[in-house]
Amino acid sequence: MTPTATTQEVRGSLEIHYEVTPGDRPILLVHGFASNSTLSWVNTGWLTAVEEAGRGAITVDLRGHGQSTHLHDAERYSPQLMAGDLVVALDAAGVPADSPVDVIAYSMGCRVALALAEVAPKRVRRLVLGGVGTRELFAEWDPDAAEAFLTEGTTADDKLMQQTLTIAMSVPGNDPLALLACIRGMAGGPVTRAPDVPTLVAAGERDEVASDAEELAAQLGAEFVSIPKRHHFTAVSSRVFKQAALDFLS
Amino acid sequence: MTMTADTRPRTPHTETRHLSMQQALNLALEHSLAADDRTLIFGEDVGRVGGVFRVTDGLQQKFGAARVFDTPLAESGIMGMAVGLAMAGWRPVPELQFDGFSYPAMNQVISQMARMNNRSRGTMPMPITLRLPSFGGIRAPELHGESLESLFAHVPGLKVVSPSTPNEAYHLLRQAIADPDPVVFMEPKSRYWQRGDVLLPAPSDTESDAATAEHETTTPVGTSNVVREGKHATLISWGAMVSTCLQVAEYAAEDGVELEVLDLRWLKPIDAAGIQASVSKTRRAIVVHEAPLTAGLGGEVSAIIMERCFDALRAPVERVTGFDVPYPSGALEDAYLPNADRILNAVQKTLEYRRG
Amino acid sequence: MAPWQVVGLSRWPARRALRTMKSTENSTSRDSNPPVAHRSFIETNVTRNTAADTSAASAAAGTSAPSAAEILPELYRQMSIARAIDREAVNLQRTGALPAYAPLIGQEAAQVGSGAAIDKRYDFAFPTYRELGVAVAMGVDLTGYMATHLASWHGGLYDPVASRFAPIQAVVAGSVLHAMGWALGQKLDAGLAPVGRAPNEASAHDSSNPDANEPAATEPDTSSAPIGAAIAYFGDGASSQGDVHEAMNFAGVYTLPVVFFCQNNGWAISVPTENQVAGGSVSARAAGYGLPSEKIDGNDVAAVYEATARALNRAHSGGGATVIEAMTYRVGPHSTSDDPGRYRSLDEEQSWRARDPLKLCEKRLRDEGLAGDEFFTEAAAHALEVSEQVRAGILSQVDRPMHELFDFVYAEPPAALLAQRDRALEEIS
Amino acid sequence: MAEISFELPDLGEGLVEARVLEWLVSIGDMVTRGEPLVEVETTKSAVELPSPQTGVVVTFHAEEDDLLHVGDTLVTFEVDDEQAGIVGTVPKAEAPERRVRLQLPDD
Repeated sequence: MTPTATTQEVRGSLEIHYEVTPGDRPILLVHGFASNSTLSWVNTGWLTAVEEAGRGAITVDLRGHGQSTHLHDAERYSPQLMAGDLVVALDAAGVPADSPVDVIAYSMGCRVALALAEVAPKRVRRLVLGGVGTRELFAEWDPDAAEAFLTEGTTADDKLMQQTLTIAMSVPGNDPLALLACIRGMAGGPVTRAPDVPTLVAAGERDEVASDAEELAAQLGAEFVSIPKRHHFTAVSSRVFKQAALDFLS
Repeated sequence: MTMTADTRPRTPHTETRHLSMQQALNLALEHSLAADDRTLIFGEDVGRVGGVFRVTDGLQQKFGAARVFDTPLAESGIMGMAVGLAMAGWRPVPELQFDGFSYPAMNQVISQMARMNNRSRGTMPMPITLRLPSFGGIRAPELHGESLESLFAHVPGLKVVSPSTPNEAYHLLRQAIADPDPVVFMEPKSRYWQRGDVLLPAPSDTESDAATAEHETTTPVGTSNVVREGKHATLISWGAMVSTCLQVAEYAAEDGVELEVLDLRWLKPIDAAGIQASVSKTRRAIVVHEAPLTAGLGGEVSAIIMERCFDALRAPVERVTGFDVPYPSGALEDAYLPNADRILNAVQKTLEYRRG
Repeated sequence: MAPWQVVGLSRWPARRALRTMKSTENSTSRDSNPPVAHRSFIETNVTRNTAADTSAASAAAGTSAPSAAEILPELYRQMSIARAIDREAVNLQRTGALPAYAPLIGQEAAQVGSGAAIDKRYDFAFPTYRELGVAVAMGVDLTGYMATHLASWHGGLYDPVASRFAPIQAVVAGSVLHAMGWALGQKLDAGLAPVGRAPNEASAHDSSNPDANEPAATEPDTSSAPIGAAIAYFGDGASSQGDVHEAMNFAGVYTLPVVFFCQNNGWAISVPTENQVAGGSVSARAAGYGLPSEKIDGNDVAAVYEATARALNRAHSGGGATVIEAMTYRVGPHSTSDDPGRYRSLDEEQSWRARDPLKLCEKRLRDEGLAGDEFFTEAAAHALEVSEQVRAGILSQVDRPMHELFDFVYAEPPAALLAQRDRALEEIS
Repeated sequence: MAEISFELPDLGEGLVEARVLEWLVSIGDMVTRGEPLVEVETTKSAVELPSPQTGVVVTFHAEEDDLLHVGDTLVTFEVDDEQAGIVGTVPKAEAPERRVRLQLPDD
């Protein structure tokens, strides 16, 4: 079944895959590291929930992920570059430049969403950031250890990194070289500037990656909701997260 | 609805199970498939999903898709294929999903299946059992509640039978399948879920034809069954109407009137002797059927009674039937179907009748 | 225990669950007289949206029928209404108000698209029991239509002649031969013989002339009104019936103005199309009868509308019959008491949700700027309102009086039947 | 009424087990086939599973946080299997009401 609106927006040798679910005031959904639209937004029941709320949806596979091009050079990965991809996808999906969209992002996707609010503030109405804290994970990782693990499988001392990379490699279609380039390219200073759009931060109660999500919310002047009993990988599909996000955006 | 257990002498059986008619039919089909590997079951939705009434449930899984299989949606095709299979030495048990769907198959049923043995001078018998969910009572769409016994009974070469209880359903279906001639097996769909005691032959018998052959001697084709003894009048019916008549007999007993209830079972050949025996005793007769009055089987039964019991009769035969109208939609079913009051009225007419 | 085949979740293609209309609580005010829910809606709305008459006849009279693009918003509204009423009927069955119901969900485009192309001044539709969408598009009284599912009257309680929509047909392929016969009736009214070169000329069978039996194309007479066309609805299951083959052959021999519209929805209760249609295509068989055919995407309402209009125009101008096979999918069960879990996978059902006819139409409307958010919100609200009117109409239906058992059996009932009726009424009261 | 049970389905990519995160319906709910039923966590991600059956939920064979292997029984539905041939309704087995009385003749 081909999605209804695959497009190839060629930026250099880069193709960004996006899909549109028709509906009122479509919501832009941005997945996280080593994931893709299907894994993050379909299998978790998000598309069903968005439709139940009578809204449309636009899902984008970030560069290096899913069905978009798997670039291997690190300097082509940064929150701003990926935010540019989102703008291209919004235009291709026919979203008028003067009607801002609500955005829901998860984990690494949040940094892209924040960059979008910075790069193209007029395109963003409201922001929901899930599974993210003040810590910038990639900056804490030793890229060479990551490379060693990904290419030769040598165990890394950073257990959280190893666990994340193990899961990353179990997702079919993921390309280790692209993920490595993404880690290197995205590693950068933590984002502190508050977006001038209403924002909600949400994180699983047991999410180590986003353990200080509440503090991030404070820094951004955003609302905060904690998702009970969930950690980084299980918070995505939680009904509490969906309800909070969709209420915040309605 | 109280069901009296079958009182007739049965073949020596080893097991009684309390089953619904649908389950009894399912078991009869299973035992028939096991007893003779030339037996086939086919029709619309009978294989994979076990039939829209679940009568063939599980049989394809047990016996495979070469013995139990679905057909395209074409009734004439199904019956014509059955004739061809029988000519090739198979024992087909086709299902036409609903009574009203048999009309497109009438050409194959009447001009082919019913006559092939005759046309071939006995060299090509038609051991086909046409299973047909029949009669009304389930508020179904049009042409899903027809009573066609008089159409089929009028055709030379066909045998027609209808079971009124789960036990009858088991034994009559086994008997129909074992019969070398084409049998139209009219299942009263409004009674599919009615439960009753079924007397099952010994498991070992199911593999051999013994069970069926032995069964043959006790209740040969064409024998009726007195399901309730009585003396003031006889209610004659078949299929779904038998339990209605039993209920009427219970009501009558409250007024001191003892009604005999005769289940015809076979509508071709009709048990004229059985009718004669009962009506000669009670000297009054009421025939009850769902089919419309005019040219319904009630006419045939009345003629038999007139011919054989003329002098014994103390009143004309009454017929309580459907009206001469197309079978109605659900909302008007209860007004159409013979009910207790209409039958009781007819009984009272026979009781009050004085010769002019 | 039925295995739950959800295979390869990550490749699970179910991207867009059906837009589920919220059916609001039953409106408290119960209309005393059942509203004629829908008829007026069509007349006002169709004319409001499109200046040109939607009838295909205007094609024959010079002004072309509106293109699909012109009435696409209207087609979307009608599909939303069909879906809303369909959902309401399923709810009514669940609550016991209807004995059973055969949902059309998934086939809205095939039905509304073809129904909208019908010109009620000249044409006539021959439905089965699942053509609610055609009834919506043709402005049939929907409360009267639903009466068949309420089991109050087999054929429905609408006026078939006025609606140009034959009584509901419970027999599979039961009305395909009727459509062919009705079409011959139109041809004869146009002064043409069934088989023949020119109007009224005796078709002497000249055996010496080799092509004598070649049925010459009757010269289309476009000066006067078009020849009315019949459209016969049937499914992939019904295509196995002998009637369908006979009807197509007759239509070929007589060059009749009939459209054989097959909704190939993939299933006949539990039997998939591959076990029903030898050769895999109903439309391919048309060639065997010398008829043109089209196999179209039955979920693209515009494509359905245009293909049906083409076929009706050909019929109107004397060009004869056409077979259309609209490929669609029966998303719901065969009827409310059927359990698809026994014969097909959830994966297959959900994969078709990505081809939802309303979603596809919405996407095109938005992409071409033909409709925006307020249109869709209004369309959903209006669909809900119509479905609630139909619901109220159904719930206020009173059972047919007993004498109606007898009233319509004959046009001129014999005395014996009237006597039988009188006795029965007396005995029952 | 019949009970139909379903196992934890094959979740693809060789996944053999999952942990129940949250039931999205409660016992006694009438659920339609395709509606969200339960959230489970695999080693890879959280997944929302649709109901494979229309019917009333009668038993959860796993509580939240329980670990299940593919093929373990997960849920049981109660389904009205006394289907009246797809298109009708099962008649209620109650005795027909009666108004007419009988009177035996005196002779």
